[in-house]
Parts: sequence; structure tokens; C-alpha cells
Amino acid sequence: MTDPLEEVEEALVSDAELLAALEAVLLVVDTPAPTDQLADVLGQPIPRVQEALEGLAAEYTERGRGMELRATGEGWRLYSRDRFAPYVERFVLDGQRTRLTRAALETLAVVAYRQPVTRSRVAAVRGVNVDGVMRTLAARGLIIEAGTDVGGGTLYRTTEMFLERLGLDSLDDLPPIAPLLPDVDDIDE
Amino acid sequence: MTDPLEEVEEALVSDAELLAALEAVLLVVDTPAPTDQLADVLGQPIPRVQEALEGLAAEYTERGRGMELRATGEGWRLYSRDRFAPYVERFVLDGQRTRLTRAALETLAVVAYRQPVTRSRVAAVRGVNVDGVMRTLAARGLIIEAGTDVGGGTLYRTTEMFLERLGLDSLDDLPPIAPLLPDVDDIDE
Amino acid sequence: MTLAPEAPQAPPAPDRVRFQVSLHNFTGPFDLLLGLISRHQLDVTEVALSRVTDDFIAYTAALGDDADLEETTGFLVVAATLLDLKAARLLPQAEVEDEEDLALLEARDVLFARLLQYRAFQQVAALFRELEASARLRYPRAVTLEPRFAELLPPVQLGVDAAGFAELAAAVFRPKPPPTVGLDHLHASTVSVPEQVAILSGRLREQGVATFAELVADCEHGIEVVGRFLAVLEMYRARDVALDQPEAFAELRVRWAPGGDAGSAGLVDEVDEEDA
Repeated sequence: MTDPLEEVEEALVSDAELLAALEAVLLVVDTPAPTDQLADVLGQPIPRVQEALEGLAAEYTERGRGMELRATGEGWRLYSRDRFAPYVERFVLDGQRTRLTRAALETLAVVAYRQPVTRSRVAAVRGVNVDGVMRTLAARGLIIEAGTDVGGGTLYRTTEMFLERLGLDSLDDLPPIAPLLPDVDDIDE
Repeated sequence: MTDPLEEVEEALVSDAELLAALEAVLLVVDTPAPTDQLADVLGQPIPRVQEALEGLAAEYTERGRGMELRATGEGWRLYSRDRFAPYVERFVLDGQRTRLTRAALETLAVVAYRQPVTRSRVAAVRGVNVDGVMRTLAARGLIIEAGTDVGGGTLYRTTEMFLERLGLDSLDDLPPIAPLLPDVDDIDE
Repeated sequence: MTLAPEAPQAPPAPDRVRFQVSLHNFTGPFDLLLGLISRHQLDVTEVALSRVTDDFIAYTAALGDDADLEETTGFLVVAATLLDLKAARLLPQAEVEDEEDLALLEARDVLFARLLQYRAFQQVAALFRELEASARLRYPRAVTLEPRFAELLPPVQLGVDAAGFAELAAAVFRPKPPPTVGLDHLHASTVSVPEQVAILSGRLREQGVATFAELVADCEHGIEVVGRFLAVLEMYRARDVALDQPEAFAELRVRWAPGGDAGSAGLVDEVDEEDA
């Protein structure tokens, strides 16, 4: 069986396809991605990808698109164009963003009682993909990265702000859930 | 002092500016945004925004851009274009997403159609011990414990993540197994 | 699925080593058997089993010390069934369908049924593979807010206190009830067939003969009647009783008649397996 990636990589000989592929990847970039990482993902030489990135950024600006592609010290990421910031602000404040959703609270609960814990472990307990929710929790300052486990997965723990929000001095003050749940440790072994 | 928002809203009389403003807002959308919410944020009539969204989606497709704008039941959201999935996957998963083995898939199939089901029942169908495979599936969040049967055996069911992974909305979307399997339920009663 | 390049129609001994290698392509006896059937291009619903028996036995023999006890046992059970079936086909057909014939037919049907079931789930698994491959082609944008927008957000509220948070956590960790109709109200008792055999043996030894209706007169639940019926079948199989039923749906009379060697307990085994 041929590798599907090889097939599409050949398609990137066209500059237009390379730009589109870059755009697809940039859409899911959260923390700025360095050029070499993007080049690696696309299977293309770094200089070619660097040039494509610069071309894409220029194109967005020339055409007055709603997004900007900017490089910071760490790498490339898509941003909303400055000019439209007032709309974006309104959108951001419009939603029910002050209170956490039920899904976010449940995910936070798993992190709180299992910390330090990897994202995949949290996902296993919750039975759903938690990537987006974990990012939100991190962005809201409730959880933070805390090293890696033996398998190389990023570990997360709750923050001081989390304790503050619950009115607790330390994690030891978290009410035990064992009485509510006799066999808690068996659940995901 | 004039409201900066009013100033820019006037700018949205141009269709091109409306599209760009929409694009800027869509960039921070992380759960599908309904048309009326977007119209509200942009201070424009819903039909005009609806039309703009459809226009933007069509434009992305016609120009073969790396992103797609799609409407689900709940609203609009940006996605990477399906054609570039291999690159996006490589970036997002960083090789973390391993393919399920055949044994894992077969075990998952039995759980999916027989849930809630005990491990020994699954083993009976497959004719082999499934303890290790079931543990792996649970660790990956594809199945989860679901109480015990009358005999005290732990029951398992599939999770949301299982549906997500297969691209199904609900268990009802699972293809019917009856045509493949006459009288399956009589076999190991 | 990959198989050894040549079918083992050649003398099995020199092929031993290759068998051992091939074995790891199979995840169990049903898998192996299906593989052999498809290699001989036989339909699983035809009487294909005697033709693949030799291959199967050869594979099983090659399992050797590689497999653990449970795995080997699984292969051996199927191998024994296959040998039984093949032997039955080689012997001249008897006119009378005695119990052993029936048992063989039953064994074959169960094996076919299990194979069909296994094949159905294999097909579903292949379908899952396709679904999985086509499912996630579009990745949604879900990134953290730029700091300039994130700063605008009011402080996050959890909306619960510490006790409420613990309650919520417990709810998350508690196994979810399966989405089924509760059956608890129907019956609580579990019925063991060996137990019922003991009860019936005691009574029949005293009374000599009884109708089935008399034997179940004291049962409170339907499940006990079922258990007692299974017990009667089991005792019949063990040749502890004789059954008399002039015609279908007529009254069934059970007579205490310990005769044959009271050995086989296959039925009991199966029931136990289901309880495990």
C-alpha cells in the first residue's frame, strides 16, 4: 500500500498547492510554529516553505483579508487583522465566556483529582476528545503544564487561581471524592 | 467621542470589507457560531450576513484555499480542507495517533454492537482472550466501564470519542449488522 | 491477511517451521479457521470443515510452547471439534441418528454459527477501518485566543463551591449506567443448573417417575423452570433419567433410570461459562 502522504506531497510541486496546504496547517496552529517544523510537516525544503510563508502573509495583506499571518520569534501563526479587532472583541465578550461550560468543569475535575495527568488520560476518563477544552482551561489560567510523564506526554496540574476560585488554600483542602465513589481507582486501570 | 465600532460598521457597507470582517471573527470561533450571533456582532442584517457567509464558503472552495467554511446544525466554523488532512494530521498528532490493530478493531466492533457487554462475552465471540486489547481500548478512551451485569461482570460500552473517531453522530448511525449475521443473538445465549 | 505462500498439502513435517511463523498472523482459533476456509475457497456455510481439519490440526500442533495455556486450549477445543466432525464423515453413515450423531451435528452448527458471527464482526471491523480513515479529514479551528482578546475576558467563574466541585468530580468518575432497560425488577435470583440437577435427582430417586409439571410445581420464577428443564436435559444426557413424551406438546414424563456411564457434563460447562 502506498503512503497517502507521499502521493499528496508530490502534489505540492505546484506553488498554489503548497500555499493551500500551508494554510490548512496554519489553521490549526495554536502556539506559533517555526518554519522548519512546517517544512517538515509538508515534506518540503525549508527555504521553499519560508518563501511560501512570506508570500502568503503578503497576499493576505494585499487582498485585505480578515486574517494576518505573522512571524514572532517562535514562529508563524494566524491572527485576526488589527482593523477588525473591535468586532472580534465584541464577539469574544458576547458569548457566555465568564462561566465555564459543563464540559470544561468536568475536564477540570479530572485534572484536579488526578494531577499531574496527561491529556490522553483525561480524554480516556471523559471518553471524549478534550484538546479544545484543555486549551481553554489553560488559557483561563485554571490549569498549567507540569513536565512530562515517562511516555513523553505533557502533564497538567491545576493552578493557584483554581484554588482561589474554589476558595481553598491548598490542594489538600479539596474534598475527598473517595467516599462518594468507593472504587474510583479501579476505573481506568 | 465617537464609538470606534460605529465607525468601522460604516465601513462594512462594502461587501469585501464585510467578508474580511467575518473572516477576522471566524478566526476566533472555537465552537460553531450561529449566523444571528455573527450578524449581531457585525451590526448587519442577518440575511446579508448569511449571504456573505455562503459567499465566503464558496470563495474558499473555488480558489482551492487550505481552509473550508462549513455550517453544521449549530453554526459556522472554519476547518482545514479535507484534501490536506495528511499534513494537518501530521502536525496535530505529531505521530501520536497510531492506527488501531485488527484485533483492536474487531474487539471494538463486538463492543459497539453488543454494548453494554462483559469482557468474557467479547472473548467468547472472538474466541480469544481480549483482556489486553480491552485495556488498550479503554486507555485510549474508545470504550469505558458501564456498571456490572447481574453476574457481577464489568460491562463496557463505547464512548463519544469512538463515535467521533468514526465520524458518526450517534450509535444509531452504525450500519446494521443483521444482514451480515442471521440470528446472531441466539448463538451464545 | 497474509498466509504462508504454500498450502500445507505437502507433508506437514518439513513445513513445521513455516507454520510457526504463520501462526502469528492469526488472533485465535476462529481467525485461523476462517483463514483456512477462505484459502481453500470454501464457503463457510458449506460442509467445509473436514477439508480444513488437517491444516488446522497442523497449525495447532505447531503452537508448541509459544502460546500460553489459555490460547492453546482455545485452539485445541476447536481442533477436537473438527477432528470429531471429520471422523464422523469418514465412518460409514449409520442409519439411526443416535445421540452422538446429534451431538456432532450440534457441535458443527455451533461452530458454524460462531464462525459466521466472527466473520460478521470481522467485516464490521473492516468497515470501521474505512469509516475511521474518512472521518477526520477536516480539522476544526480551535485555538487559544490571542492575548489581546483573552485579556478582555472577565475572571472565570466556576459556578460551584468546593463541595459541589467534588460532587461533580465523583459524577465524572462514576461508571455511567449502560443505556439499557433495567431488568432488576424482573428477577433477582440466579439459578444454577447443577443445583437443580441435585434437587431433581433427590426427588426422582425417591419417586421413581414424575411429570415435568410436577417437577416444577414449586418453582416461583420462570428462570427456575428454565433451570430445571436444563437440568432434565443434562440428566438425560448423563443417562440418569429416561424421558417419555408420546407426541409433541404432550406431557413429559421423567423416569429415574441410572444406566449409562454418568460422565459427560458438557451442558453444565456451557451454562457455567455464561455465568462467569
